[in-house]
Amino acid sequence: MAGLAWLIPLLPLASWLYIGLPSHRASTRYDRVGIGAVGIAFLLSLGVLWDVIRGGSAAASFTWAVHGSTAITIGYQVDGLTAVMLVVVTLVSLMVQVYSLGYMHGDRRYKRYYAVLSLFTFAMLGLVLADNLLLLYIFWELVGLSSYLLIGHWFEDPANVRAANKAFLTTRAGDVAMFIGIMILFSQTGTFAFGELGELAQAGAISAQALALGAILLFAGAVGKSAQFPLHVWLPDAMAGPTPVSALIHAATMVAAGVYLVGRAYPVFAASPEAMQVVAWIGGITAIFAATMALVQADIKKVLAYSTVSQLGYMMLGLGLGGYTAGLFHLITHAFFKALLFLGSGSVIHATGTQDMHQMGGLIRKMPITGWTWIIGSAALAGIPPLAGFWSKDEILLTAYYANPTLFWIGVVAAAMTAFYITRATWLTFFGAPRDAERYAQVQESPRVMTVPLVILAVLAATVGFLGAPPLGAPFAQLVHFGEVHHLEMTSVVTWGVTAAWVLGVLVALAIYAGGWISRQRIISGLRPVYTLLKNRYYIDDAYDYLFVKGSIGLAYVVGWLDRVVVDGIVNGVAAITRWFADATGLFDREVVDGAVNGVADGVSVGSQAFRRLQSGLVQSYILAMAVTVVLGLAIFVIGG
Amino acid sequence: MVPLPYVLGLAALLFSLGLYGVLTQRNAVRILMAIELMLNSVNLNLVGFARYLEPDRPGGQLFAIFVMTVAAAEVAVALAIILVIAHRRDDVDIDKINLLKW
Amino acid sequence: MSLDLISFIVLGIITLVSGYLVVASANLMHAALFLGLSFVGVAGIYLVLGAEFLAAAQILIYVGAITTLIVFGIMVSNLQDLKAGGRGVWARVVRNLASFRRGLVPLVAAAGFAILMLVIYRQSLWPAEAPPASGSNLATVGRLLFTEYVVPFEIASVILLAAVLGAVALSRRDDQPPAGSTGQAAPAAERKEGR
Amino acid sequence: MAVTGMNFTLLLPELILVATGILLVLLDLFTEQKRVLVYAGLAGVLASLLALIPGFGTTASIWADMIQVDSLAGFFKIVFLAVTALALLVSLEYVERRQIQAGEFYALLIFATVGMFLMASSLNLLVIYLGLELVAIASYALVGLLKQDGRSVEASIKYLLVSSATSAVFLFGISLVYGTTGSLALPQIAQALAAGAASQPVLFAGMLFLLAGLAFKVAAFPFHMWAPDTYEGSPTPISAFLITGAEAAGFAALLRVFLVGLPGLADAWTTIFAALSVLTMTYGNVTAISQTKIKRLMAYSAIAQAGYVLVGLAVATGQGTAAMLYYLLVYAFMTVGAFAVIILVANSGAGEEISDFRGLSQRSPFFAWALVIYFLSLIGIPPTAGFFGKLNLFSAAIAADMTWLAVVMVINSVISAPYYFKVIRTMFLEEAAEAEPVRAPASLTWATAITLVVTILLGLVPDQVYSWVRLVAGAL
Repeated sequence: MAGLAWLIPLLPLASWLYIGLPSHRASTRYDRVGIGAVGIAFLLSLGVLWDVIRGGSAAASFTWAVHGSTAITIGYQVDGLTAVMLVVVTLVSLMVQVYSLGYMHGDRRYKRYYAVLSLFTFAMLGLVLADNLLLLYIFWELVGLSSYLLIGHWFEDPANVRAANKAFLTTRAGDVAMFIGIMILFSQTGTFAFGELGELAQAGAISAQALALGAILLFAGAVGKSAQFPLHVWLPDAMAGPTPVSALIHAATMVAAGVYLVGRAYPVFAASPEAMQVVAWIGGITAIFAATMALVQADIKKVLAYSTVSQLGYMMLGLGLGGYTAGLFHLITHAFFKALLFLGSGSVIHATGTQDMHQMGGLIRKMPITGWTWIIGSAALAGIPPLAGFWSKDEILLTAYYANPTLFWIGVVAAAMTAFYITRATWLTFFGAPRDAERYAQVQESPRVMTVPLVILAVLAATVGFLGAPPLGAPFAQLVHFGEVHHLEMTSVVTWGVTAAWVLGVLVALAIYAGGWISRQRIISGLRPVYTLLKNRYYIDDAYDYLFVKGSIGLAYVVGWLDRVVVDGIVNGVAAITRWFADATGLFDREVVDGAVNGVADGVSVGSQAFRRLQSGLVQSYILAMAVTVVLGLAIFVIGG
Repeated sequence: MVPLPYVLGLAALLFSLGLYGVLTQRNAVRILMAIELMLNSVNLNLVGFARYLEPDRPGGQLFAIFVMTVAAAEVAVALAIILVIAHRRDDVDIDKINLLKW
Repeated sequence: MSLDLISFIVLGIITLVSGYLVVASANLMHAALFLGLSFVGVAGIYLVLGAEFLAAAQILIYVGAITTLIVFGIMVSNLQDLKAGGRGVWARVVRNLASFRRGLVPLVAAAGFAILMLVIYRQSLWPAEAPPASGSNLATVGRLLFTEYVVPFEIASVILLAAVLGAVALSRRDDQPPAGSTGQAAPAAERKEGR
Repeated sequence: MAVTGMNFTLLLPELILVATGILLVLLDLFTEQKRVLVYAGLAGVLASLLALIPGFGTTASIWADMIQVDSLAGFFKIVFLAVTALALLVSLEYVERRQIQAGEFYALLIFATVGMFLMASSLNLLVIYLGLELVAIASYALVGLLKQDGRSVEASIKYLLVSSATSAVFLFGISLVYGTTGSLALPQIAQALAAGAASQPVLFAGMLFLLAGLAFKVAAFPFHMWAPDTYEGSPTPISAFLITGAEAAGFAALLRVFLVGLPGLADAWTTIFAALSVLTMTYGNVTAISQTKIKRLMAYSAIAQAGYVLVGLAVATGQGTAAMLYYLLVYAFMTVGAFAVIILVANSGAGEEISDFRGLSQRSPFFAWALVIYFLSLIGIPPTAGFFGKLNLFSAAIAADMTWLAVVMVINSVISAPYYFKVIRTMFLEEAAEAEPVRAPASLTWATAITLVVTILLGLVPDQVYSWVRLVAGAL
């Protein structure tokens, strides 16, 4: 079965060609083609995984081009990591495509949407299967291109086109560095293949500087793709795309490609302590930095976007500190629960027509399936045992505890924030009173095609963590490991630290947002029946009436004041600090990162305008430029001897 | 016999005269004439060299013949284009021919 | 000073002065005639250098064909010279120098070219004596043209064919000029007739 | 006195082309169906291609050493014939729509091809010069054939004036080289250089002028300024033809003159070529960013691409030459392909602004995606052919210890991405003014399909072709 792995990406490719290329009649069967292709691919992937678990593997390559004395080969390889990734990618893609049947129903560019989804799936699968850097780079660019097309899917709004451009150009900046890194490694070793590169790097055949430089430049590509600090700016904007796309590309697969790259090229990184340090610190900084920003978002997708950035940071943190299995395991679990959360948010957005959580609330009553699957997903994200996120995050923090205490504590704080913001989002969306009655009235549960994927993903988010659970022998680690399978002893510091983090986060969030429970509207509506009763039953109760009415208003007033000053005060106090931090970082984003990007772009375009003006249209100026050049050349020669 | 550097010097002067004309004249026809001056200077070079290098198999002279032929062909096409321009407008001021720029 | 040298100097001066007048004369037709004179001067120099065949070709092709073609072109298209006024060479030179594009920079480029080439020639070694030529130049060149240089000769014929084709294609009036062009062409024609 | 090496068989490809050209002129007189001319032209190109077979693998100097038959010539002839065939294909519809005089148009196109042949297949400066002029004279007319359009005529006169002036400089260079080495044949020139002529200062001047003349042909900075105007003004198929064919011919001549004739001065010219290369690619890419017309954008893109190819001359190694050849081959196909799409859009009634490509992805997905692939190839994104072209040049630069040049190349390919993507964005993310699907004539579809297949194949299986160009470069 593993020998058939090369077939897996070809199915979505065929689907893309079928849907995308000819301008054939308006039929709506495209969706079935796409779903069918990825469905078969998923089954094949399961077979491959089964094969690999039983000890199978496959690799094949052929010579692509002979280059002087070195031959460039391309091919595919199937090992544990590949097999798992194949299953994850095809499964999430399948879920998203099914889900899109409902979500994108009636879209103007429905056909194109499915075409590009197929293209993306093909590219992502190719990326996973590639056995060398060059081939990986090809698919790397291709996923970038399809992401670009999907973010800009609704290009009627110029903001979406801007977001698409921003995503493309920002990641491209990383890609350039990555390409140079690939070339450095290539010029040092004469090969692109991961296997040979890894062996040569481990054997010390590459000079330390070149290795560190190559690995760090390679990592720069991952920084762009995985939205790591400081190239994370594109991912929140990328939420402009359709939500299922966000689930597939900007949560589960493409953004994880950076992590996958580090995992795939791990022997190279592991041979360079400097590069590992860079990976770890970038990951740690990103994890906490993005988490703080997630605290204050009102847009439900933005919360998830920053959360994704933060979680990707976790993975990098794990990898950089030597926790190969831990980092990649978090990649897998995160793919499931974050895809679930995104699809859940999509379901909510689909139902309410807004992304602003302050206009939601209480939705769980109307959308029970969406609500409960969301809760499972958010619990997994928060790291509540025994759900998926708990096991993988635990592993990472355990690694960090032994390797780098500073980063460990950063990780713990970020974990607390994670629990806080996801609880907040959950509360604002699904609990409490509906804040926009008009919307709430129209809300209904999403159709079956949308809820079934949610349920499937929820089951996975709940259970997939056991694959990495030490008590069960951590089967994942048996499959995906670097060097020997090694096991870190659990210590009480980590156990308690992690537990305290999520408990604290959830409780604080509940304390603040469940504070809305005793907010003004709640009391008015709670007391109004009594008031009505009294008014109708006892004519004499004008006094009470007055008292209650005035009293309730007065009480409401007091409570309102309390709400505003005290509760809000606490909230604001906490929020102000985080917001200040977020603002400061946001400012950094806008002014420094964007500024630098724009500055370069502006510089180039000013130069472009200036150069353009040289072309005056006057033919003699052209001849003059040539004559002056030639005469100058002569003069230099004569003067220089 | 004329010393070779004299011939070369004359050719260089003639060439720079032609170049100056090409760079400064506004009338397309006159630019064309200046180009012919440059080509003549090249031919002077070639003939001069041929005389000193290989008087019995003067490759330079033959080259010069071909330069003349090509020049004639070029002038024919150039005048045809200039006529088309002159037909559209009164003059062939090269400064006014600048629709294409930037 | 040998007779050769004297004739070379005289012919050189004729060539240069008439070459200068091609650039500087006020009247386009005069410029064309000076061009012819310059060509004749060059033909004379060819004779001095013992290139009889080339001298004949120069007269035939350059003076006979090219200059005539240019003069004919000027007359047919009724081209006027662009130099407004034409009050003396120096006035124009001064005015031209004031313009950047047509002023000092081209002058420096052109003069720089000549000066640098002369410097380079001085630094190089040249044969002092020309080997004596044997036999008739006319016969040598004629024979070479049809033996060793037969391929270039044929290529030249293709070039001429292409040039004729091109010139014909460009100057042939279309029977039905497309609608867009008449609007622009008509006023020009009217202006010409009015003059 | 007989001519040594009279060999008609090896000259047959050229002879067939000349005959085809004349035949086209005659045919034009007798038929109203101008399509016939294209078919006849294609037949002639095919015949010429077949006539190349006897000369394959042989190296011979024929016709008194005026014509050189070797694998380099063979390689370039195949490129030129491919470009000509594609140019004929994409012209078919264009010429009919714009009422261009078909007989002259096609005949001149064939004659220009003959000129390119001569530039690539001679070791004699005289023949190289004549080839260059044949290309030039045919091109002046071709560029100006859209007579009702003022821009076409303007492009023509500008091209002519700049080209003639440069020709004069080139000739001046030839005369100086001839004067110092006593020969017009490149091998003899190289011998004279090796024997000590290289120390003559005047030879350096000659080299500089030769370089200027040919740098003009390949539109290298600052000899490029004619190119955007000419390519914008000419009939679009001619832009494609000149941008690929004439430029490749210029590079063929550069390779012959500098690698065969002037290796003795390599120290000087490699430096110059490296500088030209950097300036050319940077200028082309930066200026392309602010263009709004598609043909002008392609012109600046062509300038930038010429800059990449010059890297091969700057390193002056066999590997560099092979990389150049590969790139030129790839470049010819992807560029003609891109122009086929441009012609399609222009023929569909829209103009030649970039904004006219709006919504092409809906109006004609096949052509839109084809253009995407050509552009990805031009940027150098794998797995397209352009990637391998760039990779070859890149490794040639690294192998020659010119890493800085390689880095400049990579940076440039980054700068180039935005302007290609501007077009892609226009096609995919902007709504078309009219939703009407674009009707594509068969000739354009064929041209696009062929170039597309080659662009992808040369990226997927570059090896056979690359080992071939290695061989060709070795024969130089």
